[in-house]
Amino acid sequence: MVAKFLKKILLIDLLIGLWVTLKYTFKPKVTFQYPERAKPTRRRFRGILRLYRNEQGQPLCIACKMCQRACPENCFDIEGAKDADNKMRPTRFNWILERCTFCGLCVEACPTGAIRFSHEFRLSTLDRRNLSFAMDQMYYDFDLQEHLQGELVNP
Amino acid sequence: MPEMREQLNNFPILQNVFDKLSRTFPGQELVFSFDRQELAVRVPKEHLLKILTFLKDDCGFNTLSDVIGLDNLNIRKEGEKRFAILYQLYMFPAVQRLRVRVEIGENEVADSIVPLYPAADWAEREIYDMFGIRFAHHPNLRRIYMDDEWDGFPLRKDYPLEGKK
Amino acid sequence: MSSTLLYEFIIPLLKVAVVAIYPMLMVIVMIWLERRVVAWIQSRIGPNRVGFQGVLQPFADAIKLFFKENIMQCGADRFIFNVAPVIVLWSALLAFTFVPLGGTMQIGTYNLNFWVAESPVGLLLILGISAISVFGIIFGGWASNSKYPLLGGLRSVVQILSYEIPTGLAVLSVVFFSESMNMIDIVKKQQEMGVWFAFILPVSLIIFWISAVAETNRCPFDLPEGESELVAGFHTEYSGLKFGYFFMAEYAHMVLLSSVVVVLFFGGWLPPFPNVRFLSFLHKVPGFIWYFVKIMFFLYFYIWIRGTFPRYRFDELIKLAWKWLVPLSLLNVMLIALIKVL
Amino acid sequence: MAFKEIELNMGPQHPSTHGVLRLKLAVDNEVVLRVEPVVGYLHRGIEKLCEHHTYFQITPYTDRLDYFAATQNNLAYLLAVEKLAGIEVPKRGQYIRVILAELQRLASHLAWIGFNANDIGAMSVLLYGFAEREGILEIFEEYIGARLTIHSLRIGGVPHDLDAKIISMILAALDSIPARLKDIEMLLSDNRIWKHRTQGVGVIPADEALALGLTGPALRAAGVRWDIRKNIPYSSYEDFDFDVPLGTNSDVYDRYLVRLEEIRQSVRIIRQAIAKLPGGESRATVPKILKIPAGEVFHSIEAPKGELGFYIQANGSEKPERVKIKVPSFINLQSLERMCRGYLIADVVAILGSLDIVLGEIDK
Repeated sequence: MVAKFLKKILLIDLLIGLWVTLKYTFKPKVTFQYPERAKPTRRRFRGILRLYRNEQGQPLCIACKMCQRACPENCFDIEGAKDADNKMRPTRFNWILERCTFCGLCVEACPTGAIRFSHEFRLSTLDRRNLSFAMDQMYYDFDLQEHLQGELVNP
Repeated sequence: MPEMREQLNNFPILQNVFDKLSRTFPGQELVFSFDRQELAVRVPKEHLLKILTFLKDDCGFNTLSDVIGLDNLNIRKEGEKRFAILYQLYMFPAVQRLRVRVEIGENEVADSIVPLYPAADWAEREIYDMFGIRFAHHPNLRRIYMDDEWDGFPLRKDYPLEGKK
Repeated sequence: MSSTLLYEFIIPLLKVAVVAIYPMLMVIVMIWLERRVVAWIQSRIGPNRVGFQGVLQPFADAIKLFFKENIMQCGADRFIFNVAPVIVLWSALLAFTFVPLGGTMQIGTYNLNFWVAESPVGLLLILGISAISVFGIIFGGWASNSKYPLLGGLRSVVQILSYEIPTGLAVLSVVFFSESMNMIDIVKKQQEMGVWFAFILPVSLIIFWISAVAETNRCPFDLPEGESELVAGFHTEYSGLKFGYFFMAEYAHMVLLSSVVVVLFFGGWLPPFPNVRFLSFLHKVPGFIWYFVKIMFFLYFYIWIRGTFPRYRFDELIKLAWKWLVPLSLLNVMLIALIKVL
Repeated sequence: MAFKEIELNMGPQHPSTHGVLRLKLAVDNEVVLRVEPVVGYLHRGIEKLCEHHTYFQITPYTDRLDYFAATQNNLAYLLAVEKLAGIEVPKRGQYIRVILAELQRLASHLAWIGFNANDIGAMSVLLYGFAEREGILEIFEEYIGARLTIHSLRIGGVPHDLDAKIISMILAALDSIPARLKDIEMLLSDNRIWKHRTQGVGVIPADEALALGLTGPALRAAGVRWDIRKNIPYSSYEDFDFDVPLGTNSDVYDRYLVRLEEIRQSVRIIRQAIAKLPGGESRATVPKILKIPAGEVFHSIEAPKGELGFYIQANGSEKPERVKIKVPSFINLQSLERMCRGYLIADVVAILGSLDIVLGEIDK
């Protein structure tokens, strides 16, 4: 009982609190300077969706519209046709980034692995029209930052 | 109904509830169904409060998990009423569940069970807001999500997905 | 003629200028210190972009506040709304005239003493003037014509009044020993007695420090501007430079009360062990440096407390004042009186 | 002088209402007479959307309910769908689901400690809680690629298997939690100001809590031993032994202690699950087009905030006829009115924080 009274008088619990915060003052900091040092994205990071090509540079996409059916927000608008050596190729592949929730259902539905997540997460832009992509803008080698922030980067 | 008893054999408490209900309410047409280990009973609208009080006091269903509103416009059979309200009851500490179902017509008034289970207050307001089913002597029946002057009841089947233009 | 003109007119004018600018400088240092220290406590880096290690951050804030549009609530009482921040800041700055920033320094023939005014009741004047800021807070709260500031204003009135009494009693116990209310005599007395009052009167130091934290509405007593309850308390409706005034006034009050604690209990400009022979080389360091070091410790302690403790509830706050601090300080004064008599 | 009530609006944009909630307080000079929460600012109509999407497409929507515990919402929905469709999830899949769900509970409780302490004034605890939660979000980013609304479970099991790297990350995160909890406890648990602010505040007796339908830590703080992981075990929770922390006098302080203890129990569960991780498949084979014959099911789990239940009515097509979500924060917020009567404004903030409500969940 006396110990409790002494503890109350000598403000022990407050001092313990101060000791904890003093300890944290000298601990290494958790935050870091973002633009100079970005956090590395992990292997399965879900950045913006990109279309991929096989080794011969042929687009992997066969316009089967499985991704269009799987997408809950119907961001896709795909049209396909048989090309020269009668393989199905997409003639139109519109995709709206604005609606995409990065849920990954399209990536799972795609039979040929044509559409996959990239590691690009800097997707801000000044004009909403930049957020809907045509087919040629969907490929992974497309200069995304130029498209999204063109006038900012080099006016 | 006897084959219903066999189904409940390995659920003694539910079997006991089934017997009590059939004994005390012989006349009313209580339709039992037991599927996926969940006992559900369909109850006529007039006897709802009586049955629920009986379930709460005598059978020990002391908590109400949820009140669920349904609009069976597309899947109702001939002559059936349009709406249905389900009361998901829960027995603590015996850990048993029971679902009581009531059929409500187009513009009939259901009676509120807030005096019995205070937990139903907001749930009933939500059903009124989403389906338009009015509840008799509910403490303050107002819309809970939508704006008070909102016209139409969003969760009805005939309410378009993108909303009325 | 020119020497009297120099000594009687120009130097006091310079001193007044220095004492006017000194709180402003300290406010700037405080803004930077507060944001960095709380950040370090919370294991984050804190502002370090503007200028080297964020040193220009306070100026950035000041400029931002300057260009912010200051909105006035419709129906707000125009005159009182504008006067309130001025009262709060003015009361803090005026009280600095009686605070001795350092000892006397011998320059050529003239001994320059580091304070503006020396009055036999300096201590009383400081406490009185700094209490005027309560008016500013109530005016600010009342004139904003909205509920949250009103509640914030009411809370701060009760808080500051009920913590004025323990402050007064703690000061009284110090005056018993220093036999004078003159701030300079108090320090001289400590020099003469060779020991700081903090070691003689630890209880009144604790009481004074707790009331000092409560008087400046700092955590854990920051109910008048409790962010999570009253949005921002009495200065919710203020924006732009008027909010800047409140912001600066709070820091000026903190510096003021820290300097009072330093003068009363830790010997304003005395080196740590004034009469010990072999430590006399400490006298080489001018008084102002010692004063500044001690103040920085107390200002750091203010921020350290802010990063650690939760906020008191209103009735607990009042119970603490009336059930604990006032009786304790009364007992303390009686004890000190007994010791003095024997 | 005629007594005049002040009507104070706390919200919809207020620093401590955890999202878009408006509390209409009838106040008599700081003493709260009536509290009337107004909700609906974040209503996205998830139940209506569910009726127009297939069973696969609904899972990402459930992430957005309680966005601090996305995996738990997925788990509740998926267990209901699997019970309806009669899909049997392989043992390894169930264990991985338990690990992910308990990690999500840790993240949710650590975030909660930060918010509640920050509402009551202890700002630093917010940062310590979030720094600890960062380790768990890293695990989710490594496992599935996202941090908050992660969509980490699928019908029939889990999309990826746990490999050694993820398991080592999990064990590392679990090792650092007890030390951090000890710091937070040193800062808060026996701090007199924290005790003054939380003990005896927002008291609700056990029988009234049951009548109001309270669930989760708020109910367990009243001493009612109801944890669905123990009462109706799901997804092989019966294989793990953990105890259910109970409070005695059901105030804000007890809810704080119960959640602290729950964090320690979750750490225990995850360690056992990793130790006993069985081999085999982690996801059942599910047809691409899933049509569920007519029927209805109600299944609930123990989410961090309380009992989260899904009622699904199937009509034989690949889209559900009706999905009703029984949300714990909806019921907990409803009981705020009963808990706040007679307390001060500062207590309303503390009580609201102790109920750990999330507006995404309430407004659906």
